[in-house]
Amino acid sequence: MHILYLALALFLLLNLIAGMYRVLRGPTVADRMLAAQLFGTTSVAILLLLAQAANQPALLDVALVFALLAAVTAVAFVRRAWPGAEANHDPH
Amino acid sequence: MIVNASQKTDPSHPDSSDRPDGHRVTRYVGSGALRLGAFALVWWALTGGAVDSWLVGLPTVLIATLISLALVPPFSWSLTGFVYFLPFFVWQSLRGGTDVAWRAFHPQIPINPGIVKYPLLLPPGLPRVFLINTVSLLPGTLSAELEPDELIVHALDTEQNVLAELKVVEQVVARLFAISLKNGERNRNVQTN
Amino acid sequence: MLHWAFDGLLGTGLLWLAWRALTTPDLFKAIVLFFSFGLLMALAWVRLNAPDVALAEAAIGAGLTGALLLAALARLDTSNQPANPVTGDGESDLVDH
Amino acid sequence: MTLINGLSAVLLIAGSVFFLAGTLGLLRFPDIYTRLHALTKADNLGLGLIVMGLAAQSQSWATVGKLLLIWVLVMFAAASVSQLIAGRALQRGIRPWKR
Repeated sequence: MHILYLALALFLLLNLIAGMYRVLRGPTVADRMLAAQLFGTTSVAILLLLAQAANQPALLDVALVFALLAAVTAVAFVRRAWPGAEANHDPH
Repeated sequence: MIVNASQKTDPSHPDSSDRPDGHRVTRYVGSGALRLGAFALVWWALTGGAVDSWLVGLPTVLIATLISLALVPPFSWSLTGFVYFLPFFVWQSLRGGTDVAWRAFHPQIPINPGIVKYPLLLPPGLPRVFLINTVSLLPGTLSAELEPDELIVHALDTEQNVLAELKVVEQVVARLFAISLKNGERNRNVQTN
Repeated sequence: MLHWAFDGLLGTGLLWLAWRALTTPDLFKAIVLFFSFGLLMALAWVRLNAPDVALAEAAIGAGLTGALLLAALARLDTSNQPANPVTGDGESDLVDH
Repeated sequence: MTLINGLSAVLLIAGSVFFLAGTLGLLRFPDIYTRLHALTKADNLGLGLIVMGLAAQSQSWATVGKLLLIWVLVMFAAASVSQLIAGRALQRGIRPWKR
């Protein structure tokens, strides 16, 4: 099982690095942000696998923080760095 | 303690009318107790059941309950609706995941995306927010924007019957929040006719 | 063996990301690269058996600094446009235009 | 025990396949809306399967609770964030890709 956890963690890390292509190529800023969001989810999964492989439950807390902060960054992006077009405000 | 809490977060004074206010207090107490239990469960999971942690945990859970009551006032929901919703949601997200994965793996990328407008029957507020988040996780649909009376959905495959699926989802969410949509539908028809 | 592969990939990725984040001319791209760098760095701390440092890196390095940099970038953009003077209240200024 | 191990291994591998699908979708799909589809659905399902695979192995109920909490948080964050991004993209007039 140990080998499986590590192999899957490696596989997910490869996924993450492949997704880096979208950060570099864009084309829109939202695409880059989206890729960063994907990294957040993928690293949560990697952390869960590493926590199980190393038998370190403390890593689950790190995963929890990852899950929370990916959302914070994305909201900061939409509210601050990517404002709506003219004469548009939030419909909420 | 809980009764105090509900009175504190209650914005109106108890001098208006007697019966609705008493009703409101029981609502606050009931949902406060429920949320207290839920937050206690979360704290227990976070700390791994350590006994000492409750010294900090008890006040934290209480404050979290008070804040949640202040931010989201009690709403009606039904247990059977919830029991019905969970397997529906799990099954649909399984379908949604496999659907999008199949399209991503397919050499030709068989997608036919487009914007679909769905006339909403659900009342505004929490049920709609919940519907939006649910729709985004379901097969082939992604809620994009909420207009006053309709939901703008991006569909991955417009050839599928997206509207019918959305109708089912809306019914399930309505059942979760103990709302009957038939009523709303009739009202709507009266308005549009 | 798998450990070596994982760590090697992580280290190479970190160096590459750091290089790209420093050299890219597009500020927004640089911020996203920095954000990804923070995520990978936290993973590296985990691999170094320091989950507490990883926690701090995830919270401060990846999360908060990323959000702050995005906010800073937004202010830079508005101050570049002479029509929209910075009023001090960045949020309403940005969202309602 | 071996049965649980096998089940958990299957769940973990299936989860990783969905992560691969999410990455492929991110790289191959033509516009931001379709990429959001891949991101929210495939990744959440992948994480869910991995969470379940690990929960089947875990020793204590508290760990299971924490795993589920992480999943629910990620799912909620992904759903709201995708809605925010899609809504803002529509507002800014980014046209959805048509076949």
